[in-house]
Amino acid sequence: MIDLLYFAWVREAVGVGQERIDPPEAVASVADLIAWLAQRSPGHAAAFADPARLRAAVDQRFVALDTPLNGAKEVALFPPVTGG
Amino acid sequence: MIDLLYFAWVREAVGVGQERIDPPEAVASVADLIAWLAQRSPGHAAAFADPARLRAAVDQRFVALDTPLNGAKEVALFPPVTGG
Amino acid sequence: MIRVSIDPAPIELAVELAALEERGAGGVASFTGVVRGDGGVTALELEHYPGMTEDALCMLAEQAMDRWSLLGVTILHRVGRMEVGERIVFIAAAAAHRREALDACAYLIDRLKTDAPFWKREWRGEAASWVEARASDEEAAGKW
Amino acid sequence: MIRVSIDPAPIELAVELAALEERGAGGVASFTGVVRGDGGVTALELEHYPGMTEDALCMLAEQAMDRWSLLGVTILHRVGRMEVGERIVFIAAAAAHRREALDACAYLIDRLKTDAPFWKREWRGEAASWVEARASDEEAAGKW
Repeated sequence: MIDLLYFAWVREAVGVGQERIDPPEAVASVADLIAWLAQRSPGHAAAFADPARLRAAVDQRFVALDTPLNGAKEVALFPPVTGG
Repeated sequence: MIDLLYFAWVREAVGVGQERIDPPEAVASVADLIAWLAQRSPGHAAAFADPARLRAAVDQRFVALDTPLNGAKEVALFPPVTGG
Repeated sequence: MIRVSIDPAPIELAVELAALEERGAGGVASFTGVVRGDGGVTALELEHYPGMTEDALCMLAEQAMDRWSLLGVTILHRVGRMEVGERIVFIAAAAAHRREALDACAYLIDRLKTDAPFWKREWRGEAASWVEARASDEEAAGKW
Repeated sequence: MIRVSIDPAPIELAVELAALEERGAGGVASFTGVVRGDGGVTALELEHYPGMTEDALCMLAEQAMDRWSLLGVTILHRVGRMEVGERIVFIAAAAAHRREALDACAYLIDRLKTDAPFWKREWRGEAASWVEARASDEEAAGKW
Protein backbone atom coordinates (compact mmCIF):
# COMPACT_ATOMS: atom_id res chain seq x y z
CA MET A 1 0.00 0.00 0.00
CA ILE A 2 1.20 3.48 -0.86
CA ASP A 3 -0.09 6.72 0.63
CA LEU A 4 -0.49 9.18 -2.20
CA LEU A 5 -0.50 12.92 -1.60
CA TYR A 6 -1.53 15.53 -4.16
CA PHE A 7 -0.87 19.28 -4.00
CA ALA A 8 -1.94 22.46 -5.79
CA TRP A 9 -3.73 21.91 -9.12
CA VAL A 10 -2.97 18.18 -9.04
CA ARG A 11 -5.01 17.92 -5.83
CA GLU A 12 -7.79 20.00 -7.38
CA ALA A 13 -7.92 17.91 -10.57
CA VAL A 14 -7.97 14.57 -8.74
CA GLY A 15 -10.54 15.94 -6.30
CA VAL A 16 -8.85 14.65 -3.13
CA GLY A 17 -5.59 15.53 -1.38
CA GLN A 18 -4.76 12.03 -0.27
CA GLU A 19 -5.58 8.41 -1.11
CA ARG A 20 -4.20 4.98 -0.25
CA ILE A 21 -3.65 2.63 -3.18
CA ASP A 22 -2.12 -0.76 -3.94
CA PRO A 23 -0.69 -0.61 -7.46
CA PRO A 24 0.04 -3.81 -9.45
CA GLU A 25 3.58 -5.23 -9.52
CA ALA A 26 4.23 -3.79 -12.98
CA VAL A 27 4.14 -0.27 -11.52
CA ALA A 28 7.83 -0.06 -10.69
CA SER A 29 8.74 3.63 -10.91
CA VAL A 30 7.16 7.01 -10.15
CA ALA A 31 6.58 7.44 -13.90
CA ASP A 32 4.78 4.06 -14.02
CA LEU A 33 2.65 5.16 -11.10
CA ILE A 34 1.68 8.39 -12.86
CA ALA A 35 0.68 6.48 -16.02
CA TRP A 36 -1.32 3.98 -13.99
CA LEU A 37 -3.06 6.67 -11.91
CA ALA A 38 -4.12 8.48 -15.11
CA GLN A 39 -6.52 5.59 -15.80
CA ARG A 40 -8.37 5.74 -12.49
CA SER A 41 -10.88 8.52 -13.20
CA PRO A 42 -11.44 11.53 -15.48
CA GLY A 43 -10.03 13.69 -12.67
CA HIS A 44 -6.91 11.54 -12.42
CA ALA A 45 -6.60 11.60 -16.20
CA ALA A 46 -6.64 15.41 -16.18
CA ALA A 47 -4.07 15.58 -13.40
CA PHE A 48 -1.65 12.99 -14.78
CA ALA A 49 -1.98 13.40 -18.57
CA ASP A 50 1.31 15.30 -18.93
CA PRO A 51 4.14 14.00 -16.70
CA ALA A 52 6.39 16.86 -17.88
CA ARG A 53 4.28 19.20 -15.75
CA LEU A 54 4.67 17.04 -12.64
CA ARG A 55 7.22 16.69 -9.87
CA ALA A 56 7.38 14.03 -7.18
CA ALA A 57 8.60 13.26 -3.71
CA VAL A 58 9.09 9.73 -2.38
CA ASP A 59 9.00 9.41 1.39
CA GLN A 60 9.34 13.19 1.60
CA ARG A 61 12.40 13.57 -0.65
CA PHE A 62 12.25 15.19 -4.08
CA VAL A 63 13.01 12.58 -6.76
CA ALA A 64 13.19 12.32 -10.54
CA LEU A 65 10.21 10.62 -12.17
CA ASP A 66 12.24 7.58 -13.23
CA THR A 67 13.00 6.75 -9.59
CA PRO A 68 12.01 3.17 -8.62
CA LEU A 69 9.25 2.89 -6.05
CA ASN A 70 10.74 -0.08 -4.25
CA GLY A 71 9.14 -0.07 -0.84
CA ALA A 72 7.95 3.57 -0.92
CA LYS A 73 5.39 4.30 1.78
CA GLU A 74 4.44 7.83 0.76
CA VAL A 75 4.50 9.31 -2.73
CA ALA A 76 3.54 12.92 -3.39
CA LEU A 77 2.73 14.28 -6.85
CA PHE A 78 2.53 17.99 -7.55
CA PRO A 79 3.49 20.81 -9.93
CA PRO A 80 6.93 22.50 -9.66
CA VAL A 81 7.17 24.34 -6.33
CA THR A 82 6.54 28.09 -6.12
CA GLY A 83 7.24 29.13 -2.55
CA GLY A 84 9.08 32.14 -1.17
CA MET B 1 42.11 81.15 4.09
CA ILE B 2 41.40 77.45 4.36
CA ASP B 3 39.27 75.77 7.01
CA LEU B 4 41.10 72.66 8.14
CA LEU B 5 39.26 69.79 9.77
CA TYR B 6 40.93 66.86 11.54
CA PHE B 7 39.34 63.57 12.51
CA ALA B 8 40.11 60.51 14.64
CA TRP B 9 43.77 60.19 15.73
CA VAL B 10 44.79 63.11 13.50
CA ARG B 11 42.49 65.34 15.55
CA GLU B 12 43.87 63.91 18.79
CA ALA B 13 47.50 64.38 17.73
CA VAL B 14 47.01 67.97 16.57
CA GLY B 15 44.96 68.72 19.65
CA VAL B 16 42.13 70.55 17.89
CA GLY B 17 39.43 69.42 15.47
CA GLN B 18 39.43 72.54 13.37
CA GLU B 19 41.65 75.52 12.54
CA ARG B 20 41.70 78.27 9.94
CA ILE B 21 45.02 78.84 8.20
CA ASP B 22 46.50 80.86 5.34
CA PRO B 23 49.28 78.77 3.78
CA PRO B 24 52.00 80.37 1.61
CA GLU B 25 51.65 80.33 -2.21
CA ALA B 26 54.12 77.45 -2.51
CA VAL B 27 51.61 75.13 -0.84
CA ALA B 28 49.86 74.04 -4.02
CA SER B 29 48.56 70.52 -3.32
CA VAL B 30 47.11 68.56 -0.43
CA ALA B 31 50.50 66.83 -0.07
CA ASP B 32 52.23 70.23 0.13
CA LEU B 33 49.74 71.27 2.80
CA ILE B 34 50.48 68.15 4.86
CA ALA B 35 54.24 68.78 4.68
CA TRP B 36 53.76 72.41 5.64
CA LEU B 37 51.40 71.62 8.52
CA ALA B 38 53.92 69.13 9.95
CA GLN B 39 56.15 72.08 10.87
CA ARG B 40 53.57 74.00 12.91
CA SER B 41 53.87 72.21 16.27
CA PRO B 42 55.02 68.93 17.81
CA GLY B 43 51.36 67.78 17.69
CA HIS B 44 51.13 68.63 13.99
CA ALA B 45 54.45 66.89 13.40
CA ALA B 46 53.13 63.70 15.02
CA ALA B 47 49.90 63.84 13.01
CA PHE B 48 51.45 64.61 9.63
CA ALA B 49 54.80 62.79 9.76
CA ASP B 50 53.65 59.91 7.52
CA PRO B 51 51.40 60.97 4.62
CA ALA B 52 50.89 57.30 3.65
CA ARG B 53 48.71 56.95 6.75
CA LEU B 54 46.54 59.93 5.76
CA ARG B 55 43.53 60.51 3.57
CA ALA B 56 41.95 63.81 2.56
CA ALA B 57 38.76 65.49 1.47
CA VAL B 58 38.67 68.85 -0.33
CA ASP B 59 35.39 70.70 -0.03
CA GLN B 60 33.81 67.50 1.28
CA ARG B 61 34.95 65.20 -1.54
CA PHE B 62 37.52 62.45 -1.06
CA VAL B 63 40.65 63.27 -3.08
CA ALA B 64 44.12 61.83 -3.72
CA LEU B 65 46.92 63.61 -1.86
CA ASP B 66 48.42 65.02 -5.08
CA THR B 67 45.21 66.99 -5.77
CA PRO B 68 45.82 70.74 -6.28
CA LEU B 69 44.29 72.99 -3.65
CA ASN B 70 43.29 75.73 -6.08
CA GLY B 71 40.62 77.68 -4.31
CA ALA B 72 39.73 75.03 -1.73
CA LYS B 73 37.69 76.41 1.16
CA GLU B 74 37.64 73.34 3.37
CA VAL B 75 40.27 70.62 3.63
CA ALA B 76 39.86 67.65 5.93
CA LEU B 77 42.73 65.34 6.91
CA PHE B 78 42.14 61.99 8.57
CA PRO B 79 43.06 58.30 8.66
CA PRO B 80 41.38 55.82 6.28
CA VAL B 81 37.69 55.56 7.13
CA THR B 82 36.36 52.70 9.26
CA GLY B 83 32.58 53.06 9.40
CA GLY B 84 29.84 50.49 9.09
CA MET C 1 21.07 28.11 16.21
CA ILE C 2 18.48 27.23 13.57
CA ARG C 3 14.90 28.44 13.75
CA VAL C 4 12.40 27.23 11.15
CA SER C 5 8.69 27.89 11.24
CA ILE C 6 5.76 27.37 8.89
CA ASP C 7 2.81 29.22 10.27
CA PRO C 8 -0.43 30.89 9.17
CA ALA C 9 0.24 33.70 11.69
CA PRO C 10 1.87 36.99 10.60
CA ILE C 11 5.67 37.27 10.75
CA GLU C 12 7.05 39.62 13.42
CA LEU C 13 10.34 41.04 12.18
CA ALA C 14 11.54 42.93 15.24
CA VAL C 15 11.42 39.90 17.53
CA GLU C 16 13.12 37.65 15.00
CA LEU C 17 15.93 40.08 14.20
CA ALA C 18 16.56 40.85 17.87
CA ALA C 19 16.87 37.13 18.61
CA LEU C 20 19.59 36.79 15.96
CA GLU C 21 21.42 39.91 17.11
CA GLU C 22 21.59 38.38 20.59
CA ARG C 23 23.71 35.55 19.19
CA GLY C 24 26.70 37.90 19.45
CA ALA C 25 26.85 38.43 15.71
CA GLY C 26 28.59 41.39 14.12
CA GLY C 27 26.10 41.36 11.29
CA VAL C 28 22.60 40.16 10.53
CA ALA C 29 21.35 40.00 6.94
CA SER C 30 17.68 39.49 6.20
CA PHE C 31 15.27 39.16 3.32
CA THR C 32 11.52 39.65 3.59
CA GLY C 33 9.15 38.68 0.80
CA VAL C 34 5.94 40.70 0.62
CA VAL C 35 2.70 40.07 -1.36
CA ARG C 36 2.65 42.45 -4.35
CA GLY C 37 -0.56 43.78 -5.87
CA ASP C 38 0.73 43.61 -9.47
CA GLY C 39 -1.63 42.63 -12.26
CA GLY C 40 -4.76 42.93 -10.15
CA VAL C 41 -3.65 40.42 -7.50
CA THR C 42 -5.71 40.93 -4.32
CA ALA C 43 -4.37 38.05 -2.23
CA LEU C 44 -2.06 35.05 -2.25
CA GLU C 45 -2.73 31.60 -0.89
CA LEU C 46 0.13 29.33 0.11
CA GLU C 47 -0.20 25.57 0.28
CA HIS C 48 2.57 23.29 1.53
CA TYR C 49 3.47 19.67 2.24
CA PRO C 50 3.27 19.33 6.03
CA GLY C 51 6.14 17.31 7.45
CA MET C 52 8.31 17.55 4.37
CA THR C 53 8.38 21.35 4.36
CA GLU C 54 9.83 21.56 7.85
CA ASP C 55 12.52 19.00 6.94
CA ALA C 56 13.35 20.78 3.69
CA LEU C 57 13.79 24.13 5.44
CA CYS C 58 15.86 22.64 8.27
CA MET C 59 18.08 20.93 5.72
CA LEU C 60 18.55 24.23 3.87
CA ALA C 61 19.46 25.98 7.12
CA GLU C 62 21.96 23.22 7.96
CA GLN C 63 23.53 23.46 4.51
CA ALA C 64 24.03 27.20 5.05
CA MET C 65 25.52 26.62 8.53
CA ASP C 66 27.95 24.06 7.01
CA ARG C 67 28.95 26.34 4.16
CA TRP C 68 29.45 29.62 6.02
CA SER C 69 30.56 30.47 9.50
CA LEU C 70 27.17 31.46 10.93
CA LEU C 71 25.89 32.08 14.43
CA GLY C 72 22.25 31.65 13.52
CA VAL C 73 19.76 31.11 10.71
CA THR C 74 16.03 31.84 10.75
CA ILE C 75 13.58 30.76 8.04
CA LEU C 76 9.91 31.63 8.47
CA HIS C 77 7.25 30.96 5.84
CA ARG C 78 3.61 31.77 6.08
CA VAL C 79 0.90 29.48 4.74
CA GLY C 80 -2.77 30.08 4.05
CA ARG C 81 -4.24 33.30 2.71
CA MET C 82 -2.33 36.61 2.71
CA GLU C 83 -3.46 40.04 1.54
CA VAL C 84 -1.35 42.45 -0.53
CA GLY C 85 1.35 44.03 1.63
CA GLU C 86 1.60 41.10 4.04
CA ARG C 87 4.85 39.19 4.57
CA ILE C 88 5.12 35.74 2.96
CA VAL C 89 8.65 34.73 3.87
CA PHE C 90 11.44 35.91 6.13
CA ILE C 91 15.05 34.73 5.94
CA ALA C 92 17.84 35.92 8.19
CA ALA C 93 21.43 34.90 8.88
CA ALA C 94 23.75 36.11 11.64
CA ALA C 95 27.55 35.97 11.42
CA ALA C 96 30.63 37.60 12.87
CA HIS C 97 31.32 39.24 9.48
CA ARG C 98 29.00 40.77 6.94
CA ARG C 99 30.01 38.70 3.89
CA GLU C 100 28.93 35.40 5.46
CA ALA C 101 25.61 36.83 6.62
CA LEU C 102 24.82 38.44 3.23
CA ASP C 103 25.83 35.40 1.17
CA ALA C 104 23.96 32.95 3.38
CA CYS C 105 20.82 35.08 3.24
CA ALA C 106 20.89 35.23 -0.58
CA TYR C 107 21.61 31.49 -0.77
CA LEU C 108 18.72 30.61 1.52
CA ILE C 109 16.07 32.57 -0.37
CA ASP C 110 17.34 31.35 -3.76
CA ARG C 111 17.31 27.73 -2.65
CA LEU C 112 14.02 27.96 -0.78
CA LYS C 113 12.34 28.91 -4.07
CA THR C 114 13.24 25.54 -5.63
CA ASP C 115 13.89 23.19 -2.69
CA ALA C 116 10.87 23.60 -0.43
CA PRO C 117 7.41 22.19 -1.18
CA PHE C 118 5.23 25.30 -1.29
CA TRP C 119 2.66 26.22 -3.93
CA LYS C 120 1.31 29.66 -4.48
CA ARG C 121 -2.13 30.62 -5.76
CA GLU C 122 -2.95 34.16 -6.79
CA TRP C 123 -6.40 35.58 -6.13
CA ARG C 124 -7.86 38.37 -8.23
CA GLY C 125 -11.16 39.07 -6.51
CA GLU C 126 -13.05 35.76 -6.76
CA ALA C 127 -10.78 34.22 -9.42
CA ALA C 128 -7.80 32.07 -8.44
CA SER C 129 -4.88 30.76 -10.49
CA TRP C 130 -1.83 28.68 -9.56
CA VAL C 131 1.46 30.46 -10.07
CA GLU C 132 3.78 28.84 -12.63
CA ALA C 133 7.34 28.05 -11.59
CA ARG C 134 9.91 30.33 -13.22
CA ALA C 135 13.03 29.19 -15.06
CA SER C 136 14.88 32.17 -13.53
CA ASP C 137 14.38 30.66 -10.07
CA GLU C 138 15.95 27.39 -11.22
CA GLU C 139 18.90 29.33 -12.58
CA ALA C 140 19.35 31.37 -9.42
CA ALA C 141 19.28 28.23 -7.26
CA GLY C 142 21.68 26.44 -9.61
CA LYS C 143 24.35 29.11 -9.27
CA TRP C 144 25.15 28.19 -5.66
CA MET D 1 12.55 57.01 -1.82
CA ILE D 2 15.87 57.54 -0.09
CA ARG D 3 16.19 57.82 3.67
CA VAL D 4 19.57 58.63 5.19
CA SER D 5 20.18 59.39 8.84
CA ILE D 6 23.22 59.86 11.06
CA ASP D 7 22.07 59.88 14.62
CA PRO D 8 23.29 59.13 18.14
CA ALA D 9 19.88 57.57 18.94
CA PRO D 10 19.33 53.80 18.71
CA ILE D 11 18.17 52.32 15.39
CA GLU D 12 14.58 50.98 15.36
CA LEU D 13 14.41 48.13 12.86
CA ALA D 14 10.69 47.39 12.84
CA VAL D 15 9.67 50.93 11.90
CA GLU D 16 12.33 51.20 9.19
CA LEU D 17 11.51 47.87 7.59
CA ALA D 18 7.76 48.50 7.66
CA ALA D 19 8.28 51.85 5.91
CA LEU D 20 10.13 50.10 3.06
CA GLU D 21 7.56 47.32 2.81
CA GLU D 22 4.89 49.97 2.34
CA ARG D 23 6.61 51.04 -0.89
CA GLY D 24 4.80 48.16 -2.61
CA ALA D 25 7.97 46.10 -2.85
CA GLY D 26 7.98 42.35 -3.36
CA GLY D 27 11.18 42.07 -1.36
CA VAL D 28 13.15 43.97 1.25
CA ALA D 29 16.76 43.04 1.99
CA SER D 30 18.52 44.42 5.03
CA PHE D 31 21.85 44.34 6.80
CA THR D 32 22.35 45.32 10.43
CA GLY D 33 25.81 45.79 11.91
CA VAL D 34 26.08 45.12 15.64
CA VAL D 35 28.87 45.93 18.13
CA ARG D 36 30.76 42.71 18.88
CA GLY D 37 32.46 42.04 22.21
CA ASP D 38 35.47 40.25 20.65
CA GLY D 39 38.93 40.72 22.13
CA GLY D 40 37.68 42.42 25.27
CA VAL D 41 35.88 45.26 23.49
CA THR D 42 33.35 46.85 25.83
CA ALA D 43 32.11 49.70 23.63
CA LEU D 44 32.59 51.42 20.28
CA GLU D 45 32.72 55.12 19.59
CA LEU D 46 31.90 56.47 16.15
CA GLU D 47 33.13 59.82 14.92
CA HIS D 48 32.09 61.31 11.58
CA TYR D 49 32.48 64.34 9.33
CA PRO D 50 29.20 66.27 9.72
CA GLY D 51 27.91 67.56 6.41
CA MET D 52 30.07 65.34 4.26
CA THR D 53 28.75 62.11 5.79
CA GLU D 54 25.14 62.90 4.87
CA ASP D 55 26.19 63.75 1.30
CA ALA D 56 28.31 60.62 0.98
CA LEU D 57 25.46 58.38 2.14
CA CYS D 58 22.89 60.11 -0.09
CA MET D 59 25.25 59.72 -3.04
CA LEU D 60 25.66 56.02 -2.27
CA ALA D 61 21.89 55.58 -2.08
CA GLU D 62 21.46 57.40 -5.41
CA GLN D 63 24.11 55.22 -7.04
CA ALA D 64 22.21 52.13 -5.90
CA MET D 65 18.90 53.55 -7.17
CA ASP D 66 20.54 54.23 -10.56
CA ARG D 67 22.08 50.80 -10.81
CA TRP D 68 19.15 48.64 -9.74
CA SER D 69 15.42 48.98 -10.06
CA LEU D 70 14.64 49.89 -6.46
CA LEU D 71 11.58 51.27 -4.71
CA GLY D 72 13.46 52.51 -1.67
CA VAL D 73 16.81 52.65 0.09
CA THR D 74 17.44 53.33 3.77
CA ILE D 75 20.87 53.97 5.30
CA LEU D 76 21.10 54.66 9.02
CA HIS D 77 24.37 55.04 10.90
CA ARG D 78 24.78 55.71 14.56
CA VAL D 79 27.46 57.99 15.93
CA GLY D 80 28.79 58.46 19.45
CA ARG D 81 29.25 55.70 21.99
CA MET D 82 27.63 52.26 21.63
CA GLU D 83 27.80 49.29 23.95
CA VAL D 84 28.32 45.67 22.87
CA GLY D 85 25.14 44.30 21.25
CA GLU D 86 23.92 47.70 20.05
CA ARG D 87 23.29 48.40 16.38
CA ILE D 88 25.86 50.55 14.55
CA VAL D 89 24.51 50.57 11.03
CA PHE D 90 21.35 49.55 9.19
CA ILE D 91 21.04 49.24 5.42
CA ALA D 92 17.89 48.22 3.58
CA ALA D 93 16.74 48.12 -0.02
CA ALA D 94 13.24 47.44 -1.37
CA ALA D 95 12.54 46.17 -4.89
CA ALA D 96 9.91 44.33 -6.88
CA HIS D 97 12.23 41.31 -7.13
CA ARG D 98 14.59 39.78 -4.62
CA ARG D 99 17.80 39.90 -6.66
CA GLU D 100 17.80 43.71 -6.91
CA ALA D 101 17.08 44.12 -3.21
CA LEU D 102 19.77 41.62 -2.15
CA ASP D 103 22.45 42.98 -4.51
CA ALA D 104 21.75 46.61 -3.63
CA CYS D 105 21.94 45.85 0.09
CA ALA D 106 25.32 44.10 -0.27
CA TYR D 107 26.61 46.93 -2.48
CA LEU D 108 25.55 49.61 -0.01
CA ILE D 109 27.25 48.08 3.01
CA ASP D 110 30.42 47.26 1.05
CA ARG D 111 30.66 50.79 -0.30
CA LEU D 112 29.71 52.50 2.94
CA LYS D 113 32.79 50.90 4.54
CA THR D 114 35.14 52.78 2.19
CA ASP D 115 33.11 55.76 0.91
CA ALA D 116 31.67 57.39 4.02
CA PRO D 117 33.71 59.45 6.50
CA PHE D 118 33.27 57.53 9.76
CA TRP D 119 35.99 56.53 12.20
CA LYS D 120 35.64 53.86 14.81
CA ARG D 121 37.32 53.71 18.19
CA GLU D 122 37.24 50.58 20.32
CA TRP D 123 37.02 50.86 24.08
CA ARG D 124 38.33 48.13 26.37
CA GLY D 125 37.33 49.38 29.79
CA GLU D 126 39.17 52.70 30.12
CA ALA D 127 41.54 52.13 27.18
CA ALA D 128 40.65 53.32 23.68
CA SER D 129 42.24 52.57 20.31
CA TRP D 130 41.36 53.67 16.79
CA VAL D 131 40.37 50.82 14.48
CA GLU D 132 42.67 50.33 11.49
CA ALA D 133 41.10 50.20 8.03
CA ARG D 134 41.15 46.72 6.49
CA ALA D 135 42.45 45.85 3.03
CA SER D 136 39.59 43.35 2.72
CA ASP D 137 37.09 46.23 2.87
CA GLU D 138 38.88 47.97 -0.01
CA GLU D 139 38.71 44.76 -2.01
CA ALA D 140 35.02 44.19 -1.28
CA ALA D 141 34.17 47.77 -2.33
CA GLY D 142 36.30 47.48 -5.45
CA LYS D 143 34.40 44.45 -6.72
CA TRP D 144 31.27 46.47 -7.50
